[in-house]
Amino acid sequence: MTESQSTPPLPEQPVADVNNNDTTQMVQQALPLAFVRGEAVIDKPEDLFIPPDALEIFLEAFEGPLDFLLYLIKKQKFNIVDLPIQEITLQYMEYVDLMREMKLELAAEYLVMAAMLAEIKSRLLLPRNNVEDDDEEDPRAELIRRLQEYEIFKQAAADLDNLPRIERDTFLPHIDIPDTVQPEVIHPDVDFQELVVAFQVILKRAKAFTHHEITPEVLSTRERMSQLLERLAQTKDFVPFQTLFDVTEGKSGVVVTFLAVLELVKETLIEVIQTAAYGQIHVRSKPAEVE
Amino acid sequence: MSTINDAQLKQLIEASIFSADKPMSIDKLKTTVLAGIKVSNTKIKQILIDIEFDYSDRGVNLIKVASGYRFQAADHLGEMLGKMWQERPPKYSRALLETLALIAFKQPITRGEIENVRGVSVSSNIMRTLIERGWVKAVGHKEVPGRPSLYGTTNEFLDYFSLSSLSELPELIEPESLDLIAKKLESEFMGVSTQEETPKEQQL
Amino acid sequence: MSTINDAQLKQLIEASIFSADKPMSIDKLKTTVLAGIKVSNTKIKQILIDIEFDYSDRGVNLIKVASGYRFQAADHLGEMLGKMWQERPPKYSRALLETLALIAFKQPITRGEIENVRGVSVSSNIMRTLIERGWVKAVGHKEVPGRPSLYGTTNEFLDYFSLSSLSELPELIEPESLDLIAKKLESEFMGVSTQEETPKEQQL
Repeated sequence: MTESQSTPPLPEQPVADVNNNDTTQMVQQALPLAFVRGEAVIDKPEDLFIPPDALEIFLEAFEGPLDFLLYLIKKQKFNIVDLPIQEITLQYMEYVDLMREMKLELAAEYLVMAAMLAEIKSRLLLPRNNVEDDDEEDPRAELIRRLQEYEIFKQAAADLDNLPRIERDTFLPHIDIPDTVQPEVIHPDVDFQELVVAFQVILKRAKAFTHHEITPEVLSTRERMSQLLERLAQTKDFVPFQTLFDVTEGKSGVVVTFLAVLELVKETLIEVIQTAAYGQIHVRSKPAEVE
Repeated sequence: MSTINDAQLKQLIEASIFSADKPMSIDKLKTTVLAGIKVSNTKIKQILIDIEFDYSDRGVNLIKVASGYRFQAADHLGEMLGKMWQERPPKYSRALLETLALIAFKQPITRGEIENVRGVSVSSNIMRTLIERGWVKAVGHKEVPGRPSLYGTTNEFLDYFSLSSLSELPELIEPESLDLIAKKLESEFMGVSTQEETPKEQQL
Repeated sequence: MSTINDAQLKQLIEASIFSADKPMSIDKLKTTVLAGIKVSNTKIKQILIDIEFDYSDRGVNLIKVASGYRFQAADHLGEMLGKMWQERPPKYSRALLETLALIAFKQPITRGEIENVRGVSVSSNIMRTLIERGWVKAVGHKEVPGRPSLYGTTNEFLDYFSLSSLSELPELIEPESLDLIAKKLESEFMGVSTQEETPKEQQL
């Protein structure tokens, strides 16, 4: 069989005959038309010879050698299952040769495919091994499997492109948010250790700090001082002294309250009165000075 | 000019106001979605009134602003809807943490006292942040000129740090026992032996 | 927990779906606008069904996509609404769409596996675009030399195409059963009757 003949393309020829056994002729007829027109996106007058750039543009219309082979197969109406390797290889090689002539940079994938086709072809041409060999398989099988798989995903991509999608077919509503809507504030987290460290820093820095003996008892007292002040602030009236104590806190709790009262008295934050000796003691927060 | 039935026209106007990223004027409607559709301004206005009515009791309302019509979340949902967006203020400053530490450990304390200890003024911002956070509150006034507020920590503060009381601070606990201190203070203030005292007997 | 009447609840859910810039899931509703409101999932679902019904014949419809509920302009208005924008929507190259289709249908899949099917290398640009758009993400590594990343699609991918799950993607074509082809080829090539073939011999 002749591999190929480099005859100039015949642009005036119509689409190749499927049943044409003269593959060389078919390639020559099909190529120019196919390259410029066909299913490819190029919009060029039908009777034009391939302009220098067209091949490049044509090449860009394909997603690689598998895509291109699929195109050749469909263009020639070959049945993929009975893929005539001989013919398709010739067409492919013509195409690759043309790209070379045009000095286009050939993508490596196209050359790999060319090599694969040549290999398949050579294996098909070899005398068939009559010995039953389990490992022997049609060398076209792998190519066909790949072509089929590629075709599936080529179609899936086209289907995906046809799905309604945001920005093109699906429009989402935008609404105004009234000023009354205030975002929820997420407060920063504070680790208690940070507070302790901050306090230690203060203590170190303030050398003249007088109350630097920090003990849990003092803390309890000062905390109780806040609690007492707050409680007394709820009323202008005197409250009975004993109501400030909660016996359920036990002895230590009562002592803390007691110390807090003393401290508050010392700081003149509360007033303590006792109308008679051993009489009821009353406490109130110190009233604001009246003008 | 193509025609379109009233129901479709209403859907189209409604959808275009919703889809537009700016308010839609009647003019804008006519030059875009309604281009090539024969419809009078009066008709468009009537449809807008219809839509406004349809949405009057919904979660979004049609409102008219200067440059056209717009859908807006219903006003009264304001506060609840705010939870859709979250704002994260920056981490607290060292100044704030020191102020908080002082209030926690030296309460009740005035702002002036905090400033004395820290040696720098305490910004109103810090006090406001602490109060808004619910960790600090004014618990009274100090009876000195100006009657400055005395600040203390709140129960929320304790809850946040999982403390049942400020005395639970392990780092600051000194080995002196409560009884010992109580004894010392009692004898100091009361001048009595503490051995047999009961709290009741300690009354002034 | 505060309470709220049914009408308010419906308005609130409706407004929050409209206000959100992403689809709203029931979980998201519960952690944002409905936080602190006592309401069951069943109740929320019932309200969503009600809202869906209310809007079924309007210009915008409530639909469910992969990551939750969202409103969108009624499908049949799409073409007319397209006239509102001068800008052409983005077009995606075949290379990108084929890569995306492979990831969607054969996930998890490595870049090398994509290249095997497509017969060409996949540009880093395409992978970056898909990842930046949030449609694709690395979901793990294949335990083969080099530990290449395995890619899968995201909910955002499904949202973009208004799908609620991968099962809603258009079905893959089946040009011809590969087994069938294999059998046929073998019988032709080997001159063996297909009847006697064992499964082993049919492997390609």
